[in-house]
Amino acid sequence: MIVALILGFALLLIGIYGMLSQKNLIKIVIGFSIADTGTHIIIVSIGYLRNRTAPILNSAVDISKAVQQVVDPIPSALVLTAIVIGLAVTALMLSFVVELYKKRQSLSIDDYQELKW
Amino acid sequence: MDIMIKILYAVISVIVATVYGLTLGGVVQKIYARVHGRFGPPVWQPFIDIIKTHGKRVSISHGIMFYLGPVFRFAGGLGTYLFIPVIYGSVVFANFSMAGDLLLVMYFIFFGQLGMALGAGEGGHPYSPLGIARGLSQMSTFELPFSLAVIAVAIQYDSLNITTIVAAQQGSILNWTLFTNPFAVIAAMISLLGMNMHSPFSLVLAPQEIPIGPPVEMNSSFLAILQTNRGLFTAAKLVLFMNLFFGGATNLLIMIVKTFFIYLVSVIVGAAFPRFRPEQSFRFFLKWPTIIGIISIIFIVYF
Amino acid sequence: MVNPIYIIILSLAAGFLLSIFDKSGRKLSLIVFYSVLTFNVFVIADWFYRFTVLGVSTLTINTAGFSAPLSINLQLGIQEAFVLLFANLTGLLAAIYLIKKFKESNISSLVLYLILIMGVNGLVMTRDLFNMFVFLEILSISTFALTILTKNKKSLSAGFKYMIAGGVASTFFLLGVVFVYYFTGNLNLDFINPSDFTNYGLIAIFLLSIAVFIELKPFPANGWALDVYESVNSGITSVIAVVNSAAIIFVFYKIMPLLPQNLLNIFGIAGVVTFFFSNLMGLKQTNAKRLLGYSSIGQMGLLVASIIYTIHSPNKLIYLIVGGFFTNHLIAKAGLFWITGIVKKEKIKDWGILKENKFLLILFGLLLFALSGIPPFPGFWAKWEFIKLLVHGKMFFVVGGILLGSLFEIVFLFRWFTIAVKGEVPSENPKISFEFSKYFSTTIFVGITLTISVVIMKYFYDFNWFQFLPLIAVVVLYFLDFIPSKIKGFLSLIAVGIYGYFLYPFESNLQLFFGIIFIVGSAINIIATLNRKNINKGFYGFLLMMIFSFGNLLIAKSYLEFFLAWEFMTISSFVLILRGKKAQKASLLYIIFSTAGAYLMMIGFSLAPNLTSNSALIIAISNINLPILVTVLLAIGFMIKSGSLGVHIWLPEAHAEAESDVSPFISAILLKAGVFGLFMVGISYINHVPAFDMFYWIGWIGVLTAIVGAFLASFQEDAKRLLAYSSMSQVGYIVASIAILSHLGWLSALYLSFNHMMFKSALFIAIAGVYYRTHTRTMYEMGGLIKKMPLSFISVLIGIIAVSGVPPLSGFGAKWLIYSSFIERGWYLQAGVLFFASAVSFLYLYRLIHTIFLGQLKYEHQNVKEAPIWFLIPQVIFMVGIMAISMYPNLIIQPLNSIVGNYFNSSIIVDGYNITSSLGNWNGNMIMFVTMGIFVVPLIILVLLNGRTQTVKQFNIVYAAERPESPQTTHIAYNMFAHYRKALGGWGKPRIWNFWHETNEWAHSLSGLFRQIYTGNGQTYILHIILYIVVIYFIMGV
Amino acid sequence: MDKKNIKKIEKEMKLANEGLPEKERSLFSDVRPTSVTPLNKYLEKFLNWARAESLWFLGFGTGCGAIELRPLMTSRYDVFRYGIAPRPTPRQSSVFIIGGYASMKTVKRIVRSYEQMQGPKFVIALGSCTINGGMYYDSYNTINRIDHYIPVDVYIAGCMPRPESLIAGFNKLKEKIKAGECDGMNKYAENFDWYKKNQKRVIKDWNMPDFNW
Repeated sequence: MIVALILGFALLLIGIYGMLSQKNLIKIVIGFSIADTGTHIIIVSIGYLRNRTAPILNSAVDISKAVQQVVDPIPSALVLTAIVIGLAVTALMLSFVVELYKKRQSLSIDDYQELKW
Repeated sequence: MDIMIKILYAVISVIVATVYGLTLGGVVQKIYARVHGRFGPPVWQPFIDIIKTHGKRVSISHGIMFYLGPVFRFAGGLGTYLFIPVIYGSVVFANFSMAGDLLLVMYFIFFGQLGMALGAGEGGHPYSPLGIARGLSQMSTFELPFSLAVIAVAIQYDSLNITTIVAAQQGSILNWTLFTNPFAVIAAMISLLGMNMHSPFSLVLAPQEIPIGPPVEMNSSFLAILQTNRGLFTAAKLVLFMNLFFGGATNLLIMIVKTFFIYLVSVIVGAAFPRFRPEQSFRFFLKWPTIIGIISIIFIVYF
Repeated sequence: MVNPIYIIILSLAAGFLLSIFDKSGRKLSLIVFYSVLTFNVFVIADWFYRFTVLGVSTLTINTAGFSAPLSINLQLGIQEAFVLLFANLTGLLAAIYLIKKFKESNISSLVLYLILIMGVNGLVMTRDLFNMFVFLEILSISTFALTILTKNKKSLSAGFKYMIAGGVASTFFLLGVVFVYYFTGNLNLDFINPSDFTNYGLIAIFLLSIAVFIELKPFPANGWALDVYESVNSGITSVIAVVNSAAIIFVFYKIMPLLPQNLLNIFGIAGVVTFFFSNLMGLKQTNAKRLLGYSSIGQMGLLVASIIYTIHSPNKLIYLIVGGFFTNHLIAKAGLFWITGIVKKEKIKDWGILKENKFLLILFGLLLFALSGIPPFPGFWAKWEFIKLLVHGKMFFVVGGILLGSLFEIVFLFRWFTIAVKGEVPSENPKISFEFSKYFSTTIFVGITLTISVVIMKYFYDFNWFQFLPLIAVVVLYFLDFIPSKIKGFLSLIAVGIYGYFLYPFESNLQLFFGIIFIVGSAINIIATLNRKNINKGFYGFLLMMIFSFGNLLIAKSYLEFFLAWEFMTISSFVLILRGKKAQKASLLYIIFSTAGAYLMMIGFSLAPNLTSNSALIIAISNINLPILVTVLLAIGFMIKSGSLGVHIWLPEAHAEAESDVSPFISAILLKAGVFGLFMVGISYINHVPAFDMFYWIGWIGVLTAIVGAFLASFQEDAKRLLAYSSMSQVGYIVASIAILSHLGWLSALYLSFNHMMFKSALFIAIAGVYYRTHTRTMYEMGGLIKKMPLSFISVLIGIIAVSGVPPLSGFGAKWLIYSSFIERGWYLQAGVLFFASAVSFLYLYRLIHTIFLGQLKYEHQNVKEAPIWFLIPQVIFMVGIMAISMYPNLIIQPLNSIVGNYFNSSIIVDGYNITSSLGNWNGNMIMFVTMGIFVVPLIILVLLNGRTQTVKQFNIVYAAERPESPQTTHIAYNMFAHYRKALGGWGKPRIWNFWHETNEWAHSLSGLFRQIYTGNGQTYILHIILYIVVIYFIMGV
Repeated sequence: MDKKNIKKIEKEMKLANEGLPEKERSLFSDVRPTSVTPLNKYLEKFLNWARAESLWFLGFGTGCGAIELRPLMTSRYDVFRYGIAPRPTPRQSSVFIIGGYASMKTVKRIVRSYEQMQGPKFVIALGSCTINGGMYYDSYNTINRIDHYIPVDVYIAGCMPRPESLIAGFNKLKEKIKAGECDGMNKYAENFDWYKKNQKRVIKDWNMPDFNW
């Protein structure tokens, strides 16, 4: 669980580092995606409780003792939503990149600086 | 009836002062000539000049303001004189001094200058405004030390009333401002050089530069009035200085003696120095006499 | 009564169904689209009505059949309703504004728009943190997508930057949400206990709040927002700047109870810093939309700061301050963005186009005034109360930051306004295309601002209708604007008369005195304006506004009323000055200096103790012991208005460039408002003399103003500038005399004020007549006009004699009083300097009358006529006035003596016409008669003794035996006192002007320096965000 | 001439001022000079005395003879003692000293200055050149007789006359003035057309009014 938390933070930082260091628009989007994934891992790891099962009420879980047997369901629920949203954002970003490329035939972020000051 | 007597006295007083002033002008011409090693014109020459200029058969005028300019000028001289009590204790020579105090006199000096400047301005001659610009500028600079000296006097006697100031200087000669506050007197006397417009401060008339400045278009009786005023106005200024700094006068003789010597200072300086350029003159007044004037105030306030 | 959840549901449903409707034509989908938006507005308006008027209690909506915290709950209270009403209304109007775009574009735009509105509604109402995240993302994604409604390269790249920045922020928000859950086990705002955030828990709340804060665009982590504002379609920008911002600021408000105090303080400071720097950087901006972006960001910072700093105040005050800033900023900003969309000019310098379209110009002006916090717009009240609050909390740095920032804002906003009114019409596309929808939205918003202004004034303050007479005048005359100018002029004259009648029973004679200067003086000056031809749109409205606010100054009963009248006066005079032909720069200078002064006064009034009596301020203040700081601040404010040395540089510009019949109002009357203010300060001061002798220094400033003004006047070539500097010099005398704080001093100040009103009005009107006939103000281009305009000449002659203080006219009385008072007080050196100033004044006075009226008449003026009768009437009235008080000085001295007698023991003896002080005496009547007598004597001599007098023409002069070449070369006028300037050497340099010029350059350079952090590179922006988070974290110091 | 006549002459006999361009005519006076008769014999005698005792001469050097004017004002000759003084403007001067030969160019200035002097005004012609042209009698550029152009009261012959001669000339002038014989002003006005004709004959570029007030 701690490992997952650390891994999540590491991914988050790597993602941000990628966003800051890469000039290629697509790579920046990838960086964002990595950071997003890192966040998701952090969320999941927070909800995780040792030796428990997934918070799905099926045959594997005794309904009356579900509270003791499953991990905290809320982070899992959150992460599902977050993944969907992250996906949407990433997709939108990529579509922007495509449009930008169509306009200027360049993927370097340095070529899109005309708005400044 | 009272007022008629008052006016009668004033007329006498003005005539005396004018005659005295014009004669003084003649005397000064004589002194100048002697300094140059000449005989010089007769003492009564100014009177003849005035009669002659009045005697011109024709004159030209440039307009109503030109016509009134000399009138303003002479009225300025008359007013300046009439608001000064000339002889301490004399009824005849008290003039209209009860109408105001020292400030009135100082500001009435401007009355004639402003009017003359307007009249000369309407003449349309380029030298007139040149001379006036010089004159006004110089006036503003010599008024500064003079006003400082006057303020020092006002502090000293705690009054702006000329009669009170003269009264305070009666008695011993040591009561004169000349001895009680010499700095004020020095500052004021340097200003007087500017006021009298002798060299080195003869910027306005400056015959060789801007012949002869403001009155260049003045002719015939206009000029005569200006000449008359010169006598009266000189007398008025000298009387004012005498009252403020030299103990005033209790009779006509003392007045004549004192004013003559006051005037002599200007004359001697005038005979000895060449003319300043305008900016030199302005700077001079704003520098040394002003400092002396400030010293005079400090002197009177703190010592 | 519709459950507000249907707003969300309906928006969502309509959003999904729109693409299906669109199959049967865009018309149907548009109808659905707009009806949904309208429905939203009506539902919320209904709720808002219930909350405010009917007093219904806050509504909580549970979803999924459970109550919180088990389910997500929504909450709709008065605050939510207020924000949502705004957001939805703006949404609707922005949609109407965009109708043409929506008709043409892909259906997805409509869908996205509805989703966006849905996101905003949800975001505001939800109480669940994660739900908040979801709505935030919905909002963000739809906004990102909408940015490409204008599909150009700029908006695309801006949208991309926006997206990655927003992405990073939402990542942190998500982390924050999760950690909040981790530490508190709860996600519902109503159930989270702030005390759970200990130690590491703080990280959770920090992440959450910093993410929201980043969305609020703090300086410097806000480059992405600027790019979006600049490039995206104006309609969408307005949505981003207003709807989104409103929602996010409300989110911030919602999570605020969770934040620890030190973090709140940091955010407060950060808000102020943002406000300050955004406005500073706005100085150098030339792009209209980006400028609005800077302003918008700044206002968000201010809004955040206001929320944070008012949190412990009573509700009513919060509503006034936060609500005021909120509505003011959002409405004005949306409206201005829309106008940029209508005008379609990127560069501010091209906005001269606006003057062709008066209606749009009025909308623009109103919105701009609203944004600058000018009464009666909500921003003014909010700022007033906010500053008061901060000052009471002793947060002077915050106050300084806010006011300095506001000043920068005034600079660029009013620069923009002056360009719009006076700038050049650009050669390309010099027409503004008309689109009804766009005008409609903008007009509605302007209407709403005005309504809110009225609501605020009605519900938060109990103002008398009299206080709003200035505004009423503008409105009434706006509707009467079709009437010819002359009739309006007469009506104004009558209005001023009636106003004076109602004003008349004053509580003190000092008020009566200033009432005469303000009202009677104005009324006489109005006569000169009757010369105007045609219709003169807008002139009399603002003129009346100015005159009424003068009057209201007198009877103001509280600091606020006084300040209100002061602001009305400032803004109306600003507009009047701006009407001048080349008044762009002049009016800008004026408004900047006036505003700076007003801000100082604002601080001063905030610090001042409460009034204890219900009399007019000028009376009530005598019982008030003003702290020295207040006295200094107020005095500086008033001295700016009266053009004292150092802060005078607005004065010559404003006087010279204003229309020539407006200048007398500015010089003769407006400057006296500052004098009135100084009297007010003085009245408090003399009753409670503090340890620091402030008035000693004011005295010196006044004296130096007099001398410097006189010198500057002497070196002018422009007649009106000369008179302006002369006014400065004369007011310097007045200020110095007030500073004496003695009976004689105040007597002379009042006497000179009255005198100055008369002679300066007469002089300015005379020059106005000359200008009217010769069409030039440059003096050396005139000359010899005495033959053509004798009456004007006489008027100027009497005027200059009165100015110069030469007996026998009234000016001498002033000089006599002043010198007597100075010597009596013991200010000897000051008296000497004043005497010097008065001698120097002859220079400019002679120059004025000589170069215009004497000397050589020019060829082109051979046929000029006397000034029109309307100019002559007021001159004659003032002449008669001057002559009357010259001849019978006790007409004025007697009443003034009794006025000043209320404050000091009388130090003069008035015996008939003779006035005696402790130093000397002055008998104006006698001087007059003696002067008349001695004037007549030489005149008679001259008439009798002079030979035949031939009046000759102008070229009949001695010219060294030559004839003059041309009038131009014969007229000595240009640079008349060159030798004096030479003599002054280094003292003649315009150091103060240089100082302000340098200050201006420095501010703009700093602006240019700071804004370079916005490199335009998306990565830099992310770096800013990351660094910002880190820095704030360290400052918080967990 | 009585007042009525003067008014009549002034009204009817305006000067044409043809030498001036159209737009400049309004800048110059077009009034014709008239002669002035003294009011009273005794008063006139007194005034003549004053005029004689206060001779202000115009300090214009119109020819080589001007060099002889300077010594007059020095300590050696000191004309001031006779009430004689230089004056820098014609408006205030009563004596015009023609300093020797007068070229065509100078005549124009002489005429202008003379006309600008206020009457009674006197002219002293200095040197032979003013009488008959002297050594320039056949010069294409010099006039021979100054009294064809302005009335002259006293001639001082010589080439050049010494300052002593000048003083003698002044004394002669004084005598004549006191005797009431110097009436150049009226002479000029009465024979105005003749003088003008002569002047215009030699002065080709006549760009001033016909009478310079």
